[in-house]
Amino acid sequence: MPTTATAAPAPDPMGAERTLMPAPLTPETIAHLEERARHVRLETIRLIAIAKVGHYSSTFSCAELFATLYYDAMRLRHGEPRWPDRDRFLMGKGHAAVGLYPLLADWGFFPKELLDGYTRLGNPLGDHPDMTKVPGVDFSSGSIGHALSAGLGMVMGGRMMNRRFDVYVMLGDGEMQEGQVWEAAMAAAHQKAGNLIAIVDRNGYQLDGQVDEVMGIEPLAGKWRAFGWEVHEVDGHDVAALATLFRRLKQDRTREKPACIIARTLKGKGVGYMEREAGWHLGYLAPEDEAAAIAEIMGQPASPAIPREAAAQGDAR
Amino acid sequence: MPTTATAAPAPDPMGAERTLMPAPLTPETIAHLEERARHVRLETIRLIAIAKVGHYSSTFSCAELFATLYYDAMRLRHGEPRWPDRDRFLMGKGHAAVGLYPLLADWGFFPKELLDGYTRLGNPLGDHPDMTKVPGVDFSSGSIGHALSAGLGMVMGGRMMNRRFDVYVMLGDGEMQEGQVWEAAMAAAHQKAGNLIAIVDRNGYQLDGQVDEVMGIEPLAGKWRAFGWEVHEVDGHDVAALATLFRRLKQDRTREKPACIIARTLKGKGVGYMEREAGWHLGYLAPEDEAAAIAEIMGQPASPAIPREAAAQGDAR
Amino acid sequence: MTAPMTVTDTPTGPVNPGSWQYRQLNSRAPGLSYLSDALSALVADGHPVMAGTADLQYSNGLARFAARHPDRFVQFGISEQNMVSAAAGIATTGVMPFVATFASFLGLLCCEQIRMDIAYSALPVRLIGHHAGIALGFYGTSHHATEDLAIMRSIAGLTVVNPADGPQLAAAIKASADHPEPIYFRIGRGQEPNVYEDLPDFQFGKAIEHETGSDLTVIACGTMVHPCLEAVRALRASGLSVGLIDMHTIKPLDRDAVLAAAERSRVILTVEEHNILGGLGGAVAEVMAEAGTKALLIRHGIRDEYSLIAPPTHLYRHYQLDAAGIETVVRDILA
Amino acid sequence: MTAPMTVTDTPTGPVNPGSWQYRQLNSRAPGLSYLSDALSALVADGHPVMAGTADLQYSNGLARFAARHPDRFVQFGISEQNMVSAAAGIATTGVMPFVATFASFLGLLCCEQIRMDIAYSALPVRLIGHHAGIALGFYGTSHHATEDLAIMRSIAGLTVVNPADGPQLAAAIKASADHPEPIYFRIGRGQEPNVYEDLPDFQFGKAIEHETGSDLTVIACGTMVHPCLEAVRALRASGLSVGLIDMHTIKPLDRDAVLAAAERSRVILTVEEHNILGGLGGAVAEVMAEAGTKALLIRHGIRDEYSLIAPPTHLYRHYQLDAAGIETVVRDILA
Ligand SMILES: Cc1ncc(C[n+]2csc(CCOP(=O)(O)OP(=O)(O)O)c2C)c(N)n1
Ligand SMILES: Cc1ncc(C[n+]2csc(CCOP(=O)(O)OP(=O)(O)O)c2C)c(N)n1
Ligand SMILES: [Mg+2]
Ligand SMILES: [Mg+2]
Repeated sequence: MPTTATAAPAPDPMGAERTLMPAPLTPETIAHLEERARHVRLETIRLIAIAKVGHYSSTFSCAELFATLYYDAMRLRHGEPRWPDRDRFLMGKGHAAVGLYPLLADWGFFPKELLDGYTRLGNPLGDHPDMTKVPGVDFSSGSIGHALSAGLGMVMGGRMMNRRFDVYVMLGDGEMQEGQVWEAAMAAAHQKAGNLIAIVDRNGYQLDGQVDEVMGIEPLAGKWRAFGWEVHEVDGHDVAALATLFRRLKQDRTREKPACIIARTLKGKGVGYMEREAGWHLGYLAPEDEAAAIAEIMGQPASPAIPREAAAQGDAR
Repeated sequence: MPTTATAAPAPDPMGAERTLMPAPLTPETIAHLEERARHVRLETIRLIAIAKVGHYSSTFSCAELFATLYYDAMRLRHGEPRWPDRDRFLMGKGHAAVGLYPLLADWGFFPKELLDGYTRLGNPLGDHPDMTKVPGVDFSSGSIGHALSAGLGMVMGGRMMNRRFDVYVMLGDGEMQEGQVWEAAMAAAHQKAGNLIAIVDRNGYQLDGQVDEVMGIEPLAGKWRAFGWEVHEVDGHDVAALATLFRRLKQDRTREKPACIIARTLKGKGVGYMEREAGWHLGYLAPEDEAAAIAEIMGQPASPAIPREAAAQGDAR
Repeated sequence: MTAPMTVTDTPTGPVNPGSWQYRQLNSRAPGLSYLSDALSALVADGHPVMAGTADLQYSNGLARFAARHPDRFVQFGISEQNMVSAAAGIATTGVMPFVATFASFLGLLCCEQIRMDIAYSALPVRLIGHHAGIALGFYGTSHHATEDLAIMRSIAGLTVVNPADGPQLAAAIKASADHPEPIYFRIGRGQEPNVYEDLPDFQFGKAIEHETGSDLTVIACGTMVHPCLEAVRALRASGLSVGLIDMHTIKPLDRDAVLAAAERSRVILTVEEHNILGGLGGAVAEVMAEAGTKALLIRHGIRDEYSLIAPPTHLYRHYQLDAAGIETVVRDILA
Repeated sequence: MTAPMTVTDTPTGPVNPGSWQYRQLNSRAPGLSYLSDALSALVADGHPVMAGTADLQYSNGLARFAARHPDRFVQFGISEQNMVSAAAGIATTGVMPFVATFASFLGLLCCEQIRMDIAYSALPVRLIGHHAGIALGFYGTSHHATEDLAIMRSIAGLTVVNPADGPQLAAAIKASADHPEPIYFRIGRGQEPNVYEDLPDFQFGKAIEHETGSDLTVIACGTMVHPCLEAVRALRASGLSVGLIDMHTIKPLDRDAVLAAAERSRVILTVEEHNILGGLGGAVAEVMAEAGTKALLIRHGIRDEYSLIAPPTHLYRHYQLDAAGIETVVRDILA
């Protein structure tokens, strides 16, 4: 399995799963997680440049979540995407999968070269994650609202098979409008699915605009509590806070209630205008704008791009 | 339109709609509503005897709700089932329609003779209410979970047509498990559907047993509140309490929040063993047992029925 | 709070044997036992079976399985879509889930979850849509399913089976242990007379030929096989050369059986408790039109309309879906 | 709380004209305007129109209608089933609701609500399933709809229309003002080249014959009409006698058009951006098999499988659903 070099140290080189007794959260770990979140953003930009259209801002809002889950919280084995005792990860907001693929490649679940063919005919990596095509994807998505049910099913199946793993399900805040989410929430509490962890990427926006305007979902914590969940609210861009919370939840083996993490995030986090313009849910950056966005993510002062002729019409169609 | 005599005085003989300024809730009104609730139960028994199978207990739990809505709360016009400004009534728990039909007949929406052919080939009256077949049925149901959405749609359509009517939607407590109910609940609060009134028949049982065991729904009031509704809890068999609450809600024209009434009821109310046996969601009473049930509903001491040969096999198949 | 304090399962009320309540359904619909018993047999054979329903354990008889294997039974309450997606999640852990509810709610309400989470994801979930067709009589359209075959058939990667009776269902479930694809089983209400003896041969996609004939071949599925068998016997007794095929697997369809019958008979008559559009009749039409067979197709079933309500046997009579009706239909065709 | 304080619609970021974001979709997919403009025309004619969508107002272009008629527009958020049932409720008050979302979510996720609340209830709701077929390319199966025609066709009382382009959609919407039945409109992604000039004649259930031919007649619908037209022109130019029918109404199907074509041509080739099971091909098969036509049917489309992912034009090429591919398919048949 080719392992093209990346800036990040390869995870768990011995192929061992993560220990349940976490190491202290050192400044190095924090820096590493932050670097991995940047990696998610940069790869997102790189891959969308291939697709010529994509969900930058939805992925940017959960970059720290991806990083913390895949490089700190989850129990995984390098190169073993089907290890039966692995923790599971599902995405209700499957349209952010472009940020997940680089991490799965990093874990040795598939060759990194596949990333270069993102969305091209014959390549397994599409806008939404596909478990039948992509090793490491625990469940397919794209139709918003199914993931929490599927995650609950994994908990129940695991129970019958006498396996103990945690199931993380990342949901969009717009996704809270799908009724099936509440069916699953009710059922998970009823089933005492203590190892089910829902994470709501509370970035405030959905496709048509601000969530509160499109279809208000507040009080969100109140809803989850009324559906029998333990609720945690956290800054979704603070990797230290996230890692601490995930570690705490993982160590608590007595919990009977499923846990919901409401992660307050910025949609488009990292690229100023994406944070401020509602339309960036879907879009495309021509090369010059892409370069400026990369610079901004890398922490360089954003120099305004100079107007230029339109880039050649993309090949997204 | 034939108007066969019933024990009850015909509603609004002048054909006028109900006034918005309610008369005081007199002992006569209360007695009338109680009598109408008994009428619902007796007619339910009579009609199910024709069908040879039916939902006795689901109907008994909401007999007082039916009576109070149709003989006190709702603004209707005798003989005019399609009057555009009428209040609307929808049933998520459509399987209790057998108790509604006699009231619709009473309002002159269709000839009472139709009741005698309940569920027979060619007759419009089935186990679930059907708006395409039965005048006075405002919306068809049978698939649990749609009614609140449809009721919300009526509010929105009424708004566009500049009509002001109230929309009452009666839901089962098992129905709370359907996700679409929560989609509609969220949307109704978002749309400030103040003239939408949901009534949950909190009888504690669904098909497979106790709601709390099948799939717990508590804290129910907390859920509705977290979804942006005003919540009222009431004894669903106390017609005075019900009528007072409905009148109060109707007079409050400033309310922006939709209102949810959690009506605490007994499934099977009125027939002792139905109140105590979970299996009575669906069933059939042979004539002797039927007579005993009627006696019990009429307040006569329930004399234990004498074991007898099986009644002729019903014609429900 | 007026909620009852003690509620019992033991009948305390009616004593007249003509009276009954829901929990006694199993004894009133003997066909209901086959599902639970077939699943128990799989468990006995060491298969990682799990069963679930959405507040209908007495209607589908899974109460029987639940009583035997409480640890393998999941009650989902009235949330069918959650059940179907959760079944997919369950299947990813190596368990083989069987989930059952009324065909109208399974095949229609959960159509998208079935496509995405089960068929597309190629997970070995078994879906049991019971009381299909117009079996729920006066419960009305919400409880009828005369579209589910067409819908399930349009979904790639799904095997669609419509057993004729309990024994065939049991045989199909047994065979499903080695079947790699997800399966939609469409069954009746457990009151159908049996066509087969216990555990008949069953092969997915292989139709069963009961009779051959040159005038007309009936191709039937599910609950219609029994009345068709009766009708065909009567027709043959009166000298007509009428064949009968039990097309229990709607997808993949047994093309060879269709083509052989179309070679042999002047007329193919499909009979299904389903809309004549898109279901068995539609599937047979596709094979015949593409093969350019000489035989003529006639589709019998629900004629793209919503059924009246009435007790089911009355409806079968009304829609000529009982033995007498089917016999008349054939005689009219051959007249 | 890190939520942004001010968010704007006005682009402040990229200045390169090659960059774009979602709200600019309308200008990038000119076909998107037809829907909104046709609805506005109905409003102008005094019809009680209301439009709604489920968090996709830019994808279907209804943002344009919403801007013009904010009081007639409802945003349902991501709750498609609530939208469909609510549309039924809206229709009971005398309003004519048009609700739009991706065809995969409308035709599949809301299948049961459509049957019960709309088709069975016979309410004049208009359902707009957009980006049907494989038009959403690399968004994958969840966003593809290659089953919706089969599903909607199985539902009694529903008219199913698959316009070829924006002008025909507009004409169909105009005609729908007097159409008593609920309608499912299946449309593309707004980037299809136009087949028709503005507001062509439109009659529900009346196919449009573009060309007649004795060797083969193509019967196409929706997005496939344009590439079929190109292919047929090329085939005719090379001397083959090939006809073309735009079967815009899948239900009720224009039987006469099918039978006339089957009388005239040796082969009928159906072309659809849909599973070849149960959709246009299935509907045509039913007519041909029951009529016992001499012509042979061949169905072209998605062959009962899940599409690969790729940009849509790449997929059309791959599945021979572009003009060149269709031309090849016909030549291979006639070779
Ligand atoms: C069932 C369903 N309906 C509609 C869509 C189309 N869609 C894709 S992303 C999106 C908005 C999602 O918003 P949110 O859940 O807040 O996710 P975010 O991208 O903001 O994290 C919508 C409506 C879908 N994928 N699935
Ligand atoms: C969508 C759907 N699923 C299942 C059913 C079958 N069903 C009919 S009644 C019932 C139980 C209803 O319980 P509840 O809502 O508590 O109503 P109650 O009769 O107790 O008032 C069920 C599951 C249905 N009608 N609709
Ligand atoms: Mg969001
Ligand atoms: Mg109840």
